[in-house]
Formats: sequence, structure tokens, C-alpha cells
Amino acid sequence: GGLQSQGNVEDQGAQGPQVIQLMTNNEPGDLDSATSTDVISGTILNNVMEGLMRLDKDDKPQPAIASSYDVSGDKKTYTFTLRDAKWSDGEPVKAQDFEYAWKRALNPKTKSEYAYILYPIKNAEKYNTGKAKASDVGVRALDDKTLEVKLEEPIPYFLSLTTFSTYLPQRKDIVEKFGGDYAKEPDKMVYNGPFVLTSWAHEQSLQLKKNDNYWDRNSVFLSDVKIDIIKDTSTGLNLYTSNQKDMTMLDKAFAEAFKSSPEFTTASGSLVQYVQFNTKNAFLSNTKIRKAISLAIDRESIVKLVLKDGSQPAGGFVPPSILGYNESFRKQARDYQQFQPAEAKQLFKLGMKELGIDSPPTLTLLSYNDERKDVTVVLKDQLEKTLGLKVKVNPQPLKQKIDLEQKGEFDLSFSGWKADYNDPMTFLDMWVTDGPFNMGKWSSKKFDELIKKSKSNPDFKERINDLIEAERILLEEGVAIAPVYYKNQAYLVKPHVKNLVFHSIGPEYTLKETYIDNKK
Amino acid sequence: MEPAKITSDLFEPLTLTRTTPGRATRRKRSGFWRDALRRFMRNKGALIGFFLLLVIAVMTFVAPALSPHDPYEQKLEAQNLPPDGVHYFGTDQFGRDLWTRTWHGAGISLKIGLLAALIDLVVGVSFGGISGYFGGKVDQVMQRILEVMYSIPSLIVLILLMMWFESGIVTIAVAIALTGWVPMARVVRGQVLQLKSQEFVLAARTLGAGHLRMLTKHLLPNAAGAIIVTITLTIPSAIFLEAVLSFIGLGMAPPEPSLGLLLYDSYQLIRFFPHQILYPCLVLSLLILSFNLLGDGLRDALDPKLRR
Amino acid sequence: MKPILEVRDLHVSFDTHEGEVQAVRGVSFDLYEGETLAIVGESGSGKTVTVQSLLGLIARPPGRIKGGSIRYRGREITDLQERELDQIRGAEIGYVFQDPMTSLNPTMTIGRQIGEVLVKHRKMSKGKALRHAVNLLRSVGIPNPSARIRHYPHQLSGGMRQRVMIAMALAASPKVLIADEPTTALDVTIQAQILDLIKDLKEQMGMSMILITHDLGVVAEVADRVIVMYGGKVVESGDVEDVFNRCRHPYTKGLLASMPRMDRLKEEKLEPIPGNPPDLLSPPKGCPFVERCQYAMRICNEWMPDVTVRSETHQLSCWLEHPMAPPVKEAVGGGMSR
Amino acid sequence: MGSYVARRLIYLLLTLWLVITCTFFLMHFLPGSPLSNEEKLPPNLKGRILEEYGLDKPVPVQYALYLGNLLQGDLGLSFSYDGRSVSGLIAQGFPASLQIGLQGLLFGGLIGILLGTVAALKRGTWVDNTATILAVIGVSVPSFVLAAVFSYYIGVQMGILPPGGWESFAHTILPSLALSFLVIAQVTRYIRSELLDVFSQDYMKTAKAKGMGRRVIVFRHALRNALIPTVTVLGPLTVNLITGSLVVEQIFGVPGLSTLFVNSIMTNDYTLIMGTTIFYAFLFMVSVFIVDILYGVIDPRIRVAGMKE
Amino acid sequence: MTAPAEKILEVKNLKKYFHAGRNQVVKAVDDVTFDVYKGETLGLVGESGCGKSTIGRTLIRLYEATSGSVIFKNKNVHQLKGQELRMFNREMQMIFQDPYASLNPRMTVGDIIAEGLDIHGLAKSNKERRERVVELLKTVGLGEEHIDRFPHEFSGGQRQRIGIARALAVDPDFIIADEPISALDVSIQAQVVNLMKRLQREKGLTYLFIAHDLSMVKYISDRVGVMYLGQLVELAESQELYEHSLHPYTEALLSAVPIPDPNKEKRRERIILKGDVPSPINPPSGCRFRTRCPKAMDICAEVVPAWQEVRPQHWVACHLYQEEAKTE
Ligand SMILES: Nc1ncnc2c1ncn2[C@@H]1O[C@H](COP(=O)(O)OP(=O)(O)OP(=O)(O)O)[C@@H](O)[C@H]1O
Ligand SMILES: Nc1ncnc2c1ncn2[C@@H]1O[C@H](COP(=O)(O)OP(=O)(O)OP(=O)(O)O)[C@@H](O)[C@H]1O
Ligand SMILES: [Mg+2]
Ligand SMILES: [Mg+2]
Repeated sequence: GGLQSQGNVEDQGAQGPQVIQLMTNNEPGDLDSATSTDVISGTILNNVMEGLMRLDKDDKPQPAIASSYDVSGDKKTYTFTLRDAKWSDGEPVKAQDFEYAWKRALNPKTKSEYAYILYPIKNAEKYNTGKAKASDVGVRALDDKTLEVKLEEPIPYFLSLTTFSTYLPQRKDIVEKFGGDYAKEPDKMVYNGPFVLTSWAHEQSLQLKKNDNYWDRNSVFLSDVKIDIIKDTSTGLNLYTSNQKDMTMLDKAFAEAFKSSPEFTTASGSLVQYVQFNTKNAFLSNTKIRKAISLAIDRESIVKLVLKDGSQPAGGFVPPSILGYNESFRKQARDYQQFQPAEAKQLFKLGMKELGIDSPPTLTLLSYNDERKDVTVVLKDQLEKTLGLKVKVNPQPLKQKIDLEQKGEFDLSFSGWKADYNDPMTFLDMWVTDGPFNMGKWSSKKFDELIKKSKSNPDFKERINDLIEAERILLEEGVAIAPVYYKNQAYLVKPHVKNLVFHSIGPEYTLKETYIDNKK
Repeated sequence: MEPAKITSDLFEPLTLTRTTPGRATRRKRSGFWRDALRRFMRNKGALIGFFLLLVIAVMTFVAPALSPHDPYEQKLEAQNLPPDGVHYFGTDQFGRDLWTRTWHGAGISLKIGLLAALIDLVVGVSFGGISGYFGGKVDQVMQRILEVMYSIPSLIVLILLMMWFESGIVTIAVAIALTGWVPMARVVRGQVLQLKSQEFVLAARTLGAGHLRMLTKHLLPNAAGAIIVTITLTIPSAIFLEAVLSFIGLGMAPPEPSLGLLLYDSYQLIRFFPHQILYPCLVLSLLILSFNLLGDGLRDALDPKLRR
Repeated sequence: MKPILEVRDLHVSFDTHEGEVQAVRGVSFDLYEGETLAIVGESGSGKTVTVQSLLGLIARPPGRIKGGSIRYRGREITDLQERELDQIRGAEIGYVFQDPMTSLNPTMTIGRQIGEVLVKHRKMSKGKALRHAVNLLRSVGIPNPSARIRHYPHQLSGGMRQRVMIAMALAASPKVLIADEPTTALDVTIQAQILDLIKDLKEQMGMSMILITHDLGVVAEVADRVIVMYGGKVVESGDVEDVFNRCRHPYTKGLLASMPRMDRLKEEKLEPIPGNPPDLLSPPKGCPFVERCQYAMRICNEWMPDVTVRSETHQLSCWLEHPMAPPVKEAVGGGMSR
Repeated sequence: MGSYVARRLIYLLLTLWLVITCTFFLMHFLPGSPLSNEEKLPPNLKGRILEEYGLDKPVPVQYALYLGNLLQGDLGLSFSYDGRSVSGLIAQGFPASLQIGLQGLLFGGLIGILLGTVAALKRGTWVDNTATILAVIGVSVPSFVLAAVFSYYIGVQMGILPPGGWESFAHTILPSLALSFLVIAQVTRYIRSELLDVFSQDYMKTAKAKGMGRRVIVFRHALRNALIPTVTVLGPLTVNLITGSLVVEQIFGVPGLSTLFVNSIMTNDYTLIMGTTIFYAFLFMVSVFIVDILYGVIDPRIRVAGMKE
Repeated sequence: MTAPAEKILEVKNLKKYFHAGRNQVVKAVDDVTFDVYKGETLGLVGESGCGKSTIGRTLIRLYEATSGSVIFKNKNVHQLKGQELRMFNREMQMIFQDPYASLNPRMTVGDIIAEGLDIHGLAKSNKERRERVVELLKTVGLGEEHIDRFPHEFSGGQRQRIGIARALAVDPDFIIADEPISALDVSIQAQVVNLMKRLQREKGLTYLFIAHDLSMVKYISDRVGVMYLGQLVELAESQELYEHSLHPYTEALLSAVPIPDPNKEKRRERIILKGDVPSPINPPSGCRFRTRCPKAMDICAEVVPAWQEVRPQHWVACHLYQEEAKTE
């Protein structure tokens, strides 16, 4: 691709046609914000809708439809004041639209898979599970422009939750008008974000146009956004290098070749990949063995030599993009597990002695059947080289992998976890005893107590310290899992694309202030 | 055309030794298979295919020994190397030696193909044979079964099998054969239907031959040509299917290489490391080419239509 | 009389995997205007190959004309290009094939198959050719011909198909008609119909005809002259009378003796010719019949006899005709079946 | 003719029913449920969703319900494509698959017939060998390699055609081309061997003896007779082509059926699996039917034997 | 000639219909009645497709009869089971038309001939088996050296001998020869016919000899039956039939056979039949020959002529002779 940067230096703003050509690797699953679950839909919704808050380029929530908010002293009541915003059909955006949307998502009849993201709201869970009435839910439009939200417990991350798709407003009249067809086609919904969806050729492409009714339309530069659905990343790259697209995701396979290109950029995915131990396995029930395995993983090499996409070695479980108390949780917690082959070997021997065996059994390592398989191939090699542990990789399609995990038919399982909201809790609470994703059946009383306490602790500082301790128990004491890396996503973005904001949590990117500068 | 000198002794009666009359006297003894072999040897394409196959088969054993490397050994610091004197085919993204991996993979692909063909042979031949031999209602029912088999998405069956059993040569071969025996059954049925009314089969019936004897002595041996040809075409399609399975992530479990897996691992890298795809693809294509040539050659050599 | 077709020392071979099959080894004959020449001989004796060579129909490879000359009205056919040959095929020389079941294109209506000859050689329009085809079909005795031209070959019976073949061969009014076993695939009663038809048409149109058969009965019925072939060579030729009643060659005699005859009493014994026809892959050096001949002499094994002209109309190749040969004892019953 | 079609229809329905039944039960052996995901779905909610789709009932009951709905023409809603109707999804994916499939078929068929004819005519010469090798290469290079090569070398390096995506006719060319290779290979081989067969038929000599020129003999007399077996293989092949080649569709980003199908299986999207299977089986059987009719068009012998009365 | 007394085979009202596609019935053999006497040769002639082979094959149970009975040695062939069936498979044998198709190309001549021995366990040891095979080879004029060869190494005449040896292996009494010589060279045909005649003399065999070559049938047969479109139209001793044929079809058939003698041939008067043989799928009503019969009458279209013995040992089905039969 040609990278010459010449042209008018004096004009630093948007130059030339403001059209951006993007790609995505899958069809958006569902654009009904109440039921939508996937990232691609979330990204589209993020650009055609707007909630109370919107994530800025540092993933901090900034006032959007809400112009301001108040928090009560017990941190359990939020009162939002809405600005004069309009829907794409000219109707004003009202507080009722939020109340309606949230209650609709919670309504058991809606069967929203993401309803639980609203559970911090008072009585939300009860209503969702049929134990309370809609009117009991702690969200209320005090008037057209004021929305009051009461929480079940004080939580530090509620504002960032309001940027999430499920927290978007919906228009009752429109939803009821289209019924089951709502949001299935571009003309069967209304928008209140920077763009409107004008066409949606399923499995093929989506087109967005600037929303002239958007309250902050003056900050929006792009007139058109075209998003093609291209499943194969190498084809994506082909389209990008033949200048047909302005941005592409980069597979690890290509990352290396473009690493030094100025078009190369990475975004944190708030995703951690880890090895889960099946503690029901006699061999793996030994903590020393588990630890030895964790210490035998050369995370640096995996990240540097296999992934190459800006992913980082994971010494902890909570990715660096997740906030702790006012700053990154990772900065506050320490790292627990690194590559220490000598110690690993020793621990391994000790563990075997404890178990009274001379040679380790062969372990199966359950894995994905996609490109993540490659990591397990290296993992296997590392474990074999360092510990002399025989490992058999068993790659399976996602559904089948989960099925096997749930049945406990694995020894080691290579898994990933992505943040639902910007708080360590989204990573840590899964490891409580009998947690649905605690497939290795690891259990620690101390850990369970810390998590339970943190869920309703209004002292956010203490809460973070508890969570740091919990992570320590998880990784250092209990070695329930061996984190491997924090996954980052590599992209190539043409130099003429400015202000394209990637997010580490929730939607993939925001196009609100993006512009094209002198495309050639 | 007269002899130089005609003498009267030339007109003495000739005592003919007519002990073995007919062609049999003059021609070297040659059975059907020997005949076929001769035709086969004269078929350039078939010979090329045969030798190509032989070379590949031998290479799968010999080639890994020609290199000091191990097909599984990872050297992350030596990844994606271009071919050179050390790594004849270069290395892959894990720094594994592609020469040994390619040949090892060719061996695995070949085994999958052969195993699938074997299963195909047993299932397809018996199914087709029975269907064609008994004909009538039996045939009708069995043909419907075939049709249904053909219409059930094989991917479901494949995934099921791969799920239930450990991914490996046998599982993949069984999975492929389970859905791949239909053409064989068709071919055999067609042949048997055709042979069934041949006079030598009728003759055996008038002698009171039983079903088993009919099938094993008369019908199937005479369908052997078609069966062999079908097999030579089943093997490549099994190898191919394995490659496609790799594409959807259902191939051999890592780190075992099959040709399909090697291709899948490298097709996206074609722009950066064309060698990674070039060599496995070359070997795969040659393998399939050789089977195809062999199959075509065998068809010519064994097809009774082309005899005489 | 002037011969319309002269064949001299024709050699045709096929290259096969087993080696060279010398199918025709020095055949010579003439065809005179207006006559019917029959070629008889058993299976594989080279009858078909001989006449197909006349029209350049031998596929090359594997076949090739190794030597000899074929002159049609003075023109050397072996020198002609395909394109020039196409002007003779169908137009000057019509050809009726052995098997009416397989010799018609199954995917074309018979009207079209006849019509295309007319379009090509008589430069008719398609419509006119079809109308003419109707007349042709009528003249070969196919009922309701205007409906039949739209039919496909499989809708016709064997006898009708053979009539269509004849109509097709005669479409462009050729000077010579070659009929290669036109009735072997047919029933006796239909055979009688067809032979009758051929005889009539030949007389009407004043053609010459070469008729191939191995049925001596058919020969006796339609031919003026006969050529007897054996092992790729002509062993005896002559007028029908000569060949049937005054035959000299042991093969011709054997052939006549081995055929039961309706007009004789059944007690007469059949005299089979022992042994099998020669293998043309490695044909015998001398007379091809030597292995099966009861009079075989040492010379027969080594040299092919020259042609002996017994009369204007009767020639044969046999060492027994040589003055030094011992006289033939006419064996009555037995002797032959060793 | 009427009763013939009716009988075919009954057979078709019977087979379809068998396919539906087998697939339905087989599919429920697939491990995992459509809802297993790496997301924190509360168990009670999961239960409710399963209930909504009737997945909490025993499989035979589900089967009966499914058949009942099917009889009313209802293929149900997809799980993985949140609540969109299966028939809608199929209708949406089919046109693209159909287009590249038919284009591939047409292109491959024409080239294949040409190559096969030339090879047969020049049997044993370098022309024949080249055509044969070309044809064999068509079947010996995996489609994803072909597709990758096309996309990169033709699409990116030469920049003649778009390397992927789905907008204009230009975008359909490379995928069609990638698909056509298999067709070319198969058609070439069949036409060649059939033509050789036909060339040795008696009626070829008849045509020659009539003085028909070489071109007439090949194109008017021979080709049509050689087409029958070719049509036989083309039938099922067409279905494979128009239901899409997974690989080609994925690599070129064609919004076709096959992605839908593979995804449905990978995600245990039961209704979608059933829907696509039924659609596939139906197409397959229809193609067999069409092939039978084509037989009749090409070969009048079969027309009479098969469909008279 | 006096009629041999003992009947070995009685065929009564035999019918064999084939289903050809939807609702079409091919009446290949339709109501045929005849007897075969021990030690005789019964010739069966008729045009292609008239049902000769079908009769042969139904007799030997290659086809199940649609109706009617086949009584062989006083037992109904189509009801045989178990041991009796095995015995029947030995007593009745068949020689096939095509010497190329009737021998399994994948078996040696020895195995082909011995197949009957193997199936019926007639040879106790390998040595005995080999001895039997050699003996059979010698019987048909071949030698021990042929035993391990494959069929394609033999000429047509030799192959037909192998076929005969195979049939003889199980010591049959009755042999159905379905056009055993039609595919052979003219000069070879006589070899096979002479062999068959010799074997009949030596072993007291009974033949049903099917052919369309009337001259050969006349030569080999004691009695001859003439078939037309699935039915027997005439049956008589061969001399009688050839000299005093009654049925118009027989007359036409005989007259159509060319005689290899130009003098006689030129003088001979032939009856040329019009038209083609109708299809057995829907044969003409009444007498099936009436559409081509030069002597057809009104009654022929309505009434099926009865199969009657109009003279001693001379059966015919024709309305011309219905009266004659009645008066006698
Ligand atoms: N294409 C061929 N390849 C090899 N040999 C051939 C070919 N065509 C004919 N022959 C051989 O040429 C010889 C003569 O064959 P031809 O067809 O002329 O015999 P024919 O006298 O017409 O016999 P028939 O009476 O069976 O028609 C045979 O031995 C035959 O095997
Ligand atoms: N298996 C079969 N199915 C359907 N029709 C058949 C079958 N066998 C024979 N026929 C039909 O029965 C009729 C009699 O056939 P058959 O073979 O007995 O005649 P044939 O007298 O032996 O003739 P040929 O002289 O040609 O051998 C024919 O019309 C034939 O098409
Ligand atoms: Mg011939
Ligand atoms: Mg017959």
C-alpha cells in the first residue's frame, strides 16, 4: 500500500469524501439492544445509538444522552439529567425510553440473554426471574428528562455499565409497532446515535449514514460508513492492501509482517486466555503439579513468537485494561506466574512424590478448533520440554468444547474470558465454588468469602484490596488456573483515517469523531 | 512368390502336429491379470502415476530420515524460514521443519486415504453387491437407503464421529468412509446388475451355485476392475476431504501433520511464505495426480470394454 | 467392360498392443459396372477391413493402409485428402453397415440423418432434403414415411432401420453400393425382404454393388461374382457358378461341405473343417489355410501360392494347382475330421 | 406423464421424510446445546430459552412438533441468528450461492466440453496430454489453495478483479472461477472418455461414410451422445455448487448458503440444520429429477422408455 | 420314424410374462405345450425375440414360470426344493449361445468345468477332481494342457466345447442348447454340432436345441417346433415339417432360407412376408401371425387357433386346419 504522506499541511481537518470502508468478520447477530449479545451488534449499536454515557478513547464513561448525573451518598441512587436529544425520526429522547428499554430487557418474556447485566439495579433480578413486578424495579423516569436509578448494592462500575448495549434506550411505540420484526431490518427501528443504519444486506454488508438528528452532529464528520462482512482474514487483508478497505483486523499470521508498519495498531480486548485445571483429576488435584505446569509456560515466547499481535503475557487473571480503584487493577495487583523452568521442574518432582508416582500420566488439553489451537500446540511443546509431561491436544468446536468442559471430560482446558463490564469482578466471580464456568471444580472458602463480601462493599478501596487478595488466592495459593496471555487485537488502519477509537471493553470501536484526511 | 527352385519333395504331404489347436499354441500363456498388466505397462500415464505414487510412498518412510529434524520439534526462534540446505522445505510458524512434516503428513494422508478406501471396499462392495445381486424389492429398499445416506449432511455425521472418538487417523478415515462409500456401492451395484444376466452367471445358476458362491466367485471378481478404479479415485477424495475437514478445524489433532492440515495452516500466509503452502500442495497434488493417473490407467487396463 | 473400382495388392494393418495385426494382406479385385460382387469368408478374414479401406474409413491410428492401390474410376483413392474423400463418400459410393441397431445415430431423427446427406452432396435446402427423404423412405418400402422421418432410430424395428440405412446410402444416388453383411442382424423373413429390396433397387438405379456376407446361401441368391477370403487373402474368386459348382480351393470346398443344406437329406454328414482360423498377429508364412488343409504339402507351409487363372472368370491360389502337385483324391465322407 | 411426475413426487416426499427423520435424530446426538457459550447465562434463563424453543421436551415430541410445523410450511426460527426465520435465512443465502454456482457450472461446463472434445480429437498427442493434466490439476489442488491463490495473485497482485466481497458482477468472477475448476476437470474427463467411446460407435462410421465433414461429425453426431454421462455427474455436482462451496464462500466473502450450513452445525442451531438439510436434500432430488428429464431431451431413447404414458 | 415312447419332459400351457416398466407386460411365452422324449433332439426355431430362449430358461428354472407346468421326470420343476432341486440341477443342464460371455473370464478352464463337481461335491479329492476334468476335456476334444488356461486364450469353437464340458460334468440327462452355434464361424459350427451328436449317441442325452438357423436345426433335430411371437405354431418330425409344412408362417420361413446353390437358388420361389414382427407387449388379437399372413381370414382376428395334432405327431395352431383336425 502507498503510504506517502503529502498534501495540504495547513488543512488539518476532514478532507475529501468522508466515506469509510470497513469490514467485519461476521453478521451482527441482533440489533435489538434488549436481546443483543454479540460484539459486532454491540459495535453497530454503539455507533447508531447512544445511551446515558458513552465510552471515550480511554474507555472512561462520558456523559452522552445524560448531560449530568448525581450519585447519592450510599452510592445506591443515581439521578441522570437528559439533554435535548432527538431520535432519527425527530422525536425527543425521553427518560421513559430508558425505563421502557431496561424493563423490557428484564421482562422474563423478552428472554434476554444479557438481562443479568441489569441485575445491579434494584429488584432487577427478582423481576427477571419472576419474583417481583416491573414496578418494583429500581428505574424510574421522574420526568421526560430525569431518570432515577436505584441499585441493589453499591458498585463502582455502574456508570460504565450504562454504556453497554442493554442499557440503551428504546422507543416503546416503535418496538410495539414492529413487534417480532423490531430491529430485524434498518427501517424497523429508530436511532439516536451519530449514525443511522440505512441498509443491511444480511451476511453481506451494512451501510451507515450520518444522523442529521443527532444532538452532537457537528462533531460527526463521516457521511457514510460501509461495512462488508468478510469472514476470511486473509481476504480481508487482500481487500485492505488493494486499497478497497480502510481498516482490517490482522490475524497473528500476518501481524509479524506488518508490525513495523505505521498502519499497525493494536487494541486491548479485555480478554484473558488461560489454562484451566480439572481438579477432579487425581494428578491435577495436587497444587504443586498445577503450579509446576503454570510455571512451565513460557508466556513471553508465546506472545512474541506465536501471537505477535500485541498480546501480553499474563501474570495475573484480570487484564490490564480493567480498572481497579481509580487506576488499572493490574497496576495495583502484582503478577503471580512467570516462566520459571527450574522451579517448575522441582515442584513437579515434589508433586509427583506427594502423589507417589514416578511418571506423569498423559493429559489431554482441550482446545478450540480455531487459530487459538496454535497456542496449545506450543503449550504442549513447552510442557513436554520443561516437565516431560505428555500432553495430547484435543481441539473441538466451541459448543462441543463447552459441552466437554461441563461434563468434566478434560484434564487441561485452554479457555478465554472476556470482560462484561469494566471491573475485576467480571473475571473473579466466576471462580467461586460451583460457579457455572468453574469447570475445573476448584474451590476455596476464603476466595468465596472475599467475592461475596466485595459484591456489596460500599468501600470501593477496600473492595479492590479484597479482590487483589482473591486473585492472589486464585493464582498463587490455589493455582486454579494458569493465565497465559491477555489477548490484544491487531489492526491495520489506513493513515488517512483519523480518530478511529478502539475500545477494550464492550463495542469494538466508535466512529463518532472519525474523519478521513485526504484519501488518495 | 515362388521359391527359387521348386522340387518335388516340396509337394509331399505335410504332417501337421495339431496337438494344441488354436491360438493357445502360439501365444504365450497369459491370464487376465497378466494381460491387464501388459496393457497397464504400455499406458504411459498409468506408469507415471504408479511410479509417482511409489516415490511418494517411499519418501514418506525415507524422507524424514534424510533430515536431522523431527516433525514435531518446535524452535520458535527459527520460524518461517525459507527453504535452505538445512530445512529443505523451510520451517513453519513454530519453527518446525517442513520437509519432515510434509512427508510425515503425506504418510498420514496416505494412511487416511488407504484406510478409508479399505472401509469403503468392505462396506460399499458388500452393500452394492447385495443390492444388485438380489435386485427387486431388496434393491429398491437398499437404493432408498443409499439416497437417504447421500442426502443427510455428511458434516453432521463427521462431527459426531469426531466427537465420539478421539481425533486420529482411524477416526477420520472411518468418518470419511462412512459417508464416502455411496459411490462405491453404486458402481458395484451397476456392475453386478450388468454381470448378473451374463451367461456365465446363468451357467453357474443352472449348476445350482449358492448366493455366496455367485457373489464371491462370479460377480465380484468380474467387477474387480471397476472396484479397483473406484478405489483409486476414493483414496484421493478421502485425502481431499481430510483437507477440507482441516479447513473447518476438524482435521487431525495437532501436532500431527496431515497434508490438509499443513495446507490449512499456511494458505493464509501465501503472500508472505509461499513456500509453506507450495511444497505440501505440490506433494498433495502429485499424490492425487498419481492416483488419478493410476485410476485412469487401470480403467483402460481392466475395462473389459476396451479389451480385444 | 471397364472396372469402376480396381483394387491392387491392398495391405492393411492395425497396430495394437500385442503387435501388428495384418488384417488384409495383398487383396486384389475389380468391380465392374452394374455387377454384384460378393465377398465371402469367415469372421475376421478381412472382408470389412477391405471394403472400409475403399472409403478411407479405417481409423488411423490404429489402422493404416500399408500398400497397394485403390482406383475409383481411375482416381487413386489412397492419395486423396479427407476433404476430397468426403466428396466421394456418400455421393459416389454408398455404404450400408452390418448392424442396423447400432449404425444409426440414436439422438437424431432419421429424417435428419437422411437429409444431411442430401444437404451435403446434393446441396438441397433442409426442407427440400426432408421432403426428398420421405420419397426415399417410401421407395425402400417404409409405410407412412412422412411420419417416420420425425422418428428416432429406436422407434423403428430392425428391418426398418436397415431400410433406413439403405435409403441413406442411396440418397445421393451413388454409383457403387457397398453392403457389409446387411442382413446378419436380421431375421430370415426380414432378411428375405431386404435382399429383395436391394436387388430391385440395384437394378432400378443401375449401380454396382459389393456385398459382404459369410452366408453362401445369400451369395447364391444375389451375386454375379464371388471372392472367397481367408486369413486376409483372396483364396478363390470367380463367377457364382464357378465357385459353387466347380470350386477348387480346399477352403471353399470345406466351407460348402460344412454347411447343412435345406435342400438335401439330413442323413448327409456334415464335414467340419478342423482347427481354427489363423491369427493375423503372426500370419503363417505360406498359405493361410495350411494348418487346416487336409491336402497340405510342405510347400504350402513356406510359400504363398500364386494366382492360378483357370478361366476368364475363375481364379484361385493353391499349390494343388501347380503341375507338380499330386492329384487330389476326392474324399467322400470322412478323412477330414482327424 | 402426469402419473410419472406424481410417482416421482411421492418418492421424493418419502425420501425427504426419511432424510428429515434421520437428520433430526442424529443432530440431537451432537454434543452441546445451542446455548452453550462463553457467556454468563443464568441457568434459569437458559431453561426458559430452551423451553421457548421447545428444547426441554423429549426428542420424539420435538420431532413430532417439528414435523407438524413443517407440514404447515414453517421451518422455525434460528437460534444463532437471533430469532430470524430459517426460511428467510435460506432465501437470503441462496441467491449468491446460486449465482456463483451457476456461473461456475456454465463456465466450467463450456471449457470442459471444449477441452474434452479437443483432447478426444487429438487423442494421444500433446494436446490430449495437456488437457488431461489440466483437468487433473483441477481435481488435485484443494479449493482453498486455489481460492487463496486467485484472491491474492489475481485480486491483489494483478489487481484485475476484486479479491473478495460481494457487490458487483466483478466480485462474482473469482469465486465462480475457483468453483469452475472442479467442473472443468470433471467435464473434461467425462467428455473425453465418452467421446472416445462414441467415436468407436458404428454410427460414427456411418456419418463418415456419408461424407459428412469432420466438424459435423464431432459436433452434430458425437457430442450429444457423449453428453449423457456428463449430465449424470453434473446433476449432483450442480447441487454441490449451488449450495455453495464452504471454502470458496468463506475466502471470498460470498454471502452464501454454505457458511450458513456449516455455522448451523457448528453452533448446534437445530432448526437451521434441519432447514438447510431439507433444502439441500430437496435440491438434490430435484436435480436428479431434472437430470432425468435432461436425459430425455438429450437421448430420445430414454425419453420414451422413461416417461411415456 | 416311430415316436420314442418315454416322455422325459412335459410342458403344459407354459406362460412367462415379463414386466417391462410401468404396467407393460411382455408376453414372451404365452401358452406353450409340448413334450420331449427321452433320447431325442427337439429343435426349436423362430425369429429373434419370439421367446425361444425364454422357454429354455424357464424350463431350467432360470426364470419362474408365470403359469403352466414343466414336468421333468414326473416332477414339477418349479416346485422342487432342497435335495430334489440339487438333483435337478444335475440332471438338466444348459449350453449357452455366446461362447465369449458364457465363461467366467476370471476362472481357469479347469475351475469352470469343475464348478459343477464342486457345487455338488462330486469329486472326493483334488486328484479325482482333476482326473474328471481332464476326462471331460478329452471328451470334448481338448487336452490336459488346457486345464490352467483362461477362457480368452481359446477360440470361439474351443470355448463352446468348454461350455459343453461344463454341462457334462454333472452327468445330465437333458441338455438345453440355446443357440450354441450362432456365434461361431461357419467353418467351426459343424465341429460343435458333430460333437453334440456324438455325445448324444454315447451318453444317451436328450437335447432341446434352440436355433434360428433352420438348416442346422433340420440337420440335428428329430422333431422341430416353430415359434412365432411367444407361441408354438407348428411341431412335427423334422422331415415331415420341412417337406409338408402346414402353417403359413413355417412355409414362409422355410422358403426364406437361402440355399447355397446358385442354380436352385435362382429358381426357388420365395414367400416374402410383409411387414415386421409385432411387439410381444401387445400382440395382435386372435392368431398372432395374422398381420403378416398371406392367407389370413376373418376368423383369424377373433379366435385364437387351437394347438392341435392335425396329423399323427404333427401339431399346428392355425385356423386353416381346424376343420381337418375335427374331421380326423
Ligand atoms: N481396430 C482394429 N484393431 C485391431 N484389429 C482389427 C481392427 N479392426 C479389425 N481388426 C482385425 O482385422 C481382421 C479383419 O477384420 P474384419 O472386420 O475385416 O473381418 P470380417 O471379415 O469383416 O469379419 P466379420 O465377418 O466378423 O465381420 C480381424 O482379425 C480383426 O481382428
Ligand atoms: N428379462 C426380461 N425382461 C423383459 N423382457 C424380456 C426379458 N427377457 C426376454 N424378454 C422379452 O421376451 C421376448 C422373448 O425373448 P427371448 O430372448 O426368449 O427371444 P428369443 O427367441 O430367444 O430371441 P433371440 O433369437 O434373439 O435369442 C422378447 O421380446 C424379449 O424382449
Ligand atoms: Mg465384418
Ligand atoms: Mg435367444
